Amino acid sequence: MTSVQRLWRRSREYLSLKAFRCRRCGEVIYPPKRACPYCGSRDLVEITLPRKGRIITYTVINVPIEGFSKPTIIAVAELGGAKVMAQVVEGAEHLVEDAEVEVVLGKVGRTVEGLEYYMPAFRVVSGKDLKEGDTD
Amino acid sequence: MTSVQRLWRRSREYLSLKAFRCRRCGEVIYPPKRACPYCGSRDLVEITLPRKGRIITYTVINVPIEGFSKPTIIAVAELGGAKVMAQVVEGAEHLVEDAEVEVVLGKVGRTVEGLEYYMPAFRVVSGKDLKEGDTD
Amino acid sequence: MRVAVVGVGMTRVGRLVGKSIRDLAAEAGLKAVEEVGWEPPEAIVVGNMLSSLSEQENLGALLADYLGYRGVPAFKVEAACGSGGAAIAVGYSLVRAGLRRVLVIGVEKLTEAPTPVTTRRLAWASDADYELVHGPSFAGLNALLMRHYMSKYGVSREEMGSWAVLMHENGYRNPYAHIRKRVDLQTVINSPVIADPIRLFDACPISDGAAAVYLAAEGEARRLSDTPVWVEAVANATDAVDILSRKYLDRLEAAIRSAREAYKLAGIKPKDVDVAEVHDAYSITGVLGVEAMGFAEIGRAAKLVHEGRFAPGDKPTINPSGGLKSRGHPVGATGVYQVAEVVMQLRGDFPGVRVDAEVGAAQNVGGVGSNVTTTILRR
Amino acid sequence: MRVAVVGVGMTRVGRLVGKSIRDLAAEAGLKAVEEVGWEPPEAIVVGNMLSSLSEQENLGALLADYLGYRGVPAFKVEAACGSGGAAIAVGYSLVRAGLRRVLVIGVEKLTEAPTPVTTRRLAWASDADYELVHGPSFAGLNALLMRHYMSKYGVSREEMGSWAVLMHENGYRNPYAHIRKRVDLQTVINSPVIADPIRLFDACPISDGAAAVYLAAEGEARRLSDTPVWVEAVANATDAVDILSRKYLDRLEAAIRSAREAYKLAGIKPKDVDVAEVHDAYSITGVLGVEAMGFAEIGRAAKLVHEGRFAPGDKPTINPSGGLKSRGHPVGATGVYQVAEVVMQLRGDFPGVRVDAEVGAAQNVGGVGSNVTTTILRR
Ligand SMILES: [Zn+2]
Ligand SMILES: [Zn+2]
Repeated sequence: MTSVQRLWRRSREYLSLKAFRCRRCGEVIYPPKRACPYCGSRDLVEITLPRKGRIITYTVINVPIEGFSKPTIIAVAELGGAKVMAQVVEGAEHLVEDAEVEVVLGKVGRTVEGLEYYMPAFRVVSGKDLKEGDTD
Repeated sequence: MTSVQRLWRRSREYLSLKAFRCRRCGEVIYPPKRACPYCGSRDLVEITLPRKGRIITYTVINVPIEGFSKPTIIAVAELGGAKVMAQVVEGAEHLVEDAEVEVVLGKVGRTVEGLEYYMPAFRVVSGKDLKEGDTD
Repeated sequence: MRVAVVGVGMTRVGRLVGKSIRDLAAEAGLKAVEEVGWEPPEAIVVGNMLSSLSEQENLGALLADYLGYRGVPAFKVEAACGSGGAAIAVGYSLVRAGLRRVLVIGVEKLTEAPTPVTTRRLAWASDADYELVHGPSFAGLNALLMRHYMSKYGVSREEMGSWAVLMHENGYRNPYAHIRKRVDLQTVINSPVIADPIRLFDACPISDGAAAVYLAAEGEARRLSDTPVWVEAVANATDAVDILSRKYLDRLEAAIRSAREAYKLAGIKPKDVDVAEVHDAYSITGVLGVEAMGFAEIGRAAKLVHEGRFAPGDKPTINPSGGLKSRGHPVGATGVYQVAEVVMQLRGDFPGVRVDAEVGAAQNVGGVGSNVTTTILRR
Repeated sequence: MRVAVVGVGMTRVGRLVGKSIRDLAAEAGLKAVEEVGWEPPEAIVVGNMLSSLSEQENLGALLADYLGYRGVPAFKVEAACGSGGAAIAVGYSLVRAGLRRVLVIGVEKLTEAPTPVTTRRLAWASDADYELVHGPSFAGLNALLMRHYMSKYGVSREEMGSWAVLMHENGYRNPYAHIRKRVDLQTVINSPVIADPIRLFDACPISDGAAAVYLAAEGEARRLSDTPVWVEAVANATDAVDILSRKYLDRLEAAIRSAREAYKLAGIKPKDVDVAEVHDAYSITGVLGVEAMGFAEIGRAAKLVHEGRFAPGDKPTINPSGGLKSRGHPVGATGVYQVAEVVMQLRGDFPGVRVDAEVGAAQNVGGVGSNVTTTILRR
């Protein structure tokens, strides 16, 4: 199970959606790596991903793994050139490919110690039966 | 942690102290193997080890692993030509190399489900400050 | 230095409650050694991912001793669900480096723990820091690819469902298979949703099992066997463990790279393959696997299966074993099952659907396509 | 085909809370690649036992990609505490089988879980069905050997305690060491009892760390390095995982067998070794390790250490790194640390106690002597 230590270690980068940009080829690198997987350069600069983007793909998991509940809704969204995975914690009823999402903080699972923990998660703001601007 | 399934699977052989004897070289093979580690023969016959023997070596563990309590007293005893490992659950105050032991059933640890489980264990019947026949 | 497979062994795949990890490995391993007249191996390589479920690491030494080969070099190789293929790659290299006889055993005991524990551990094949922490099951990760693929290439539910129908049709005849029953398309596409769009019949079962292949250097191979099967190539390749940093979500780059390298080493083309075992942990994995092997263009494999391609009689025949879907998926053993099955096809003694084959291929995929080994075999 | 070490790297060993398993591996691995002018490896072999503590299997693909070598063949090799040595054995075979450049990374992150969890997992190196089920910690298993050895050979508490004193004297000067402090004999023999007769100072700490060695084929080695260190032999051997079915509890047969084979392959004798890193997970392991290497007769090693042998200036000098006792024991990384340390001794750039050496040896022990790799290196 996820340890508090693991969450703590990466908390800053999780919360700030840390990524890299390759200075040679310009690609966005997420999750962070020690070199650009696309051109091999080690000349990378840290960037912060935008908090809005669009769903590329998603799944509704009915057989959750230990530490998570049913259903676990997972999406991959494109945020400023990066593909980011997170749970969908709001607006799941509007979830569809290409839906617009924003990153919020969501209670996603439990640690090995049994504590609930928060992670960046998605809120669907424009999608199935929703026009942009419908919420808030 | 030890699963109930694992204990169940080997329960008969644990309880009966199952071992093998090599038909070619005569050695006792314990724990059971698919071939004789001493001469390579696969011609083995199942035997039951005697329930009395002598301590070869032992340890008193003050930093127990998950599922066990402090102290965990572990001994290796020679039983009919085999070296057998088990907890010392009675007479530990008389424990010494070459002490005589007999195999009893002892509550030794907890399974992954949190259940206490029983295993063959040692009772010291002759050892430090004990003459043979002192007990029972 | 040519290398051959001179012996194989396997257990039935299934929920084998009465058998421990060492029992399974011994049954498969000793069968392979028996096939070479009990000639002892010089080293043992064990493919395994989750012996942690049995609280047993150090499987190399454990099995060497348990099988009767105390002392020989032995260790475990792990590459998630691709552990078996990676173990074969290592065993093959040991022979190429000078050993004469190497036993490769793939073994997995998955049913030792409750399902949510096992499924979490299977997800250890994903990126713990950037994927697992959010909670996707391994099925969920593959579901992400499946939705994207179906949407991008306009593949229907029926087309994807045909994969399972073909697998069960083949696996029904395999005495080693985990799930030996035929299913029809309606059953597949109406089965319960595990991780949308993956349904129960899109997914392999959780299996126990072990398989073994005995590898030998050329001279030794001719001495030990009248029917050596030659290993023409073993090519391992990797990709990002996370699916996020990959350029494409509609293909498995490591599988493509591994297949290309294997074909190059073997000096053959996809059209030369008579029989192939591909890694269909899910329908989508099978489909992407077939495309990576060059048997179909990207976006076409499910449609071709739906049209009746790759069934017994076609070239290549794919997964006569029933694949992971029907034979089952004892994770670290699967790659070794596949090679053993192809070897039996080439020798002509596979006890299920039989393919008259000269050239065979096995593709073992770890993670969501992050560690792939392709093996080419020739009669 | 000669094989050389052309680059090494390592992290400080310790309780490295801020660093994940991939951070550690990258720090060590990239340092080794930097030493060869950033020439990319053709394959990556990872030695690791308990990445399960980080919920991360599939380390081969993960690290290949994370370090910047997406696509190259990569997998994990496991042999309990001997995983690092086994990984080197596999890497060496890959080069002997035809690859030109192979990066071997040993990595372990043990401090991710509470101590009773970690100690239980370390005991996965023992026999789960016939040992672990009764509850011995790994220290407890070694304590069984220690009591027997001391009793059989009349070795005193002071003699056994001298091991730790020597190790800390050496490790004190090693900037990579986990525990950099000198200790006196009284401190050792009065330290708290962990598993009688093993006391705190008889035992290695629970450590995180990573080390790497970059292996190259001969031609490549001369191109990539002005100071290649030649791998004269790598010999792996196994024993029963359980200590029960062994003939003797006063020696490590696999270590003896592995050392003999290594000496034979290298064409040398124990007396030719100038510097050795032996595997002292506990004082008793160190003592049995020294005897297995042929540096002392059985029953004599602790007495010799007590008399002042094996210290800097003696031949062989043993564990100038401080050994597992002081440098620390990041389990699956330890075998790679040892080889990297011996390489630095032979190159003359080890930053701690330095030995003027021509021939070096590294001995990595998995389990209670069940999986042992001995490596011989020459300047
Ligand atoms: Zn770039
Ligand atoms: Zn015998």
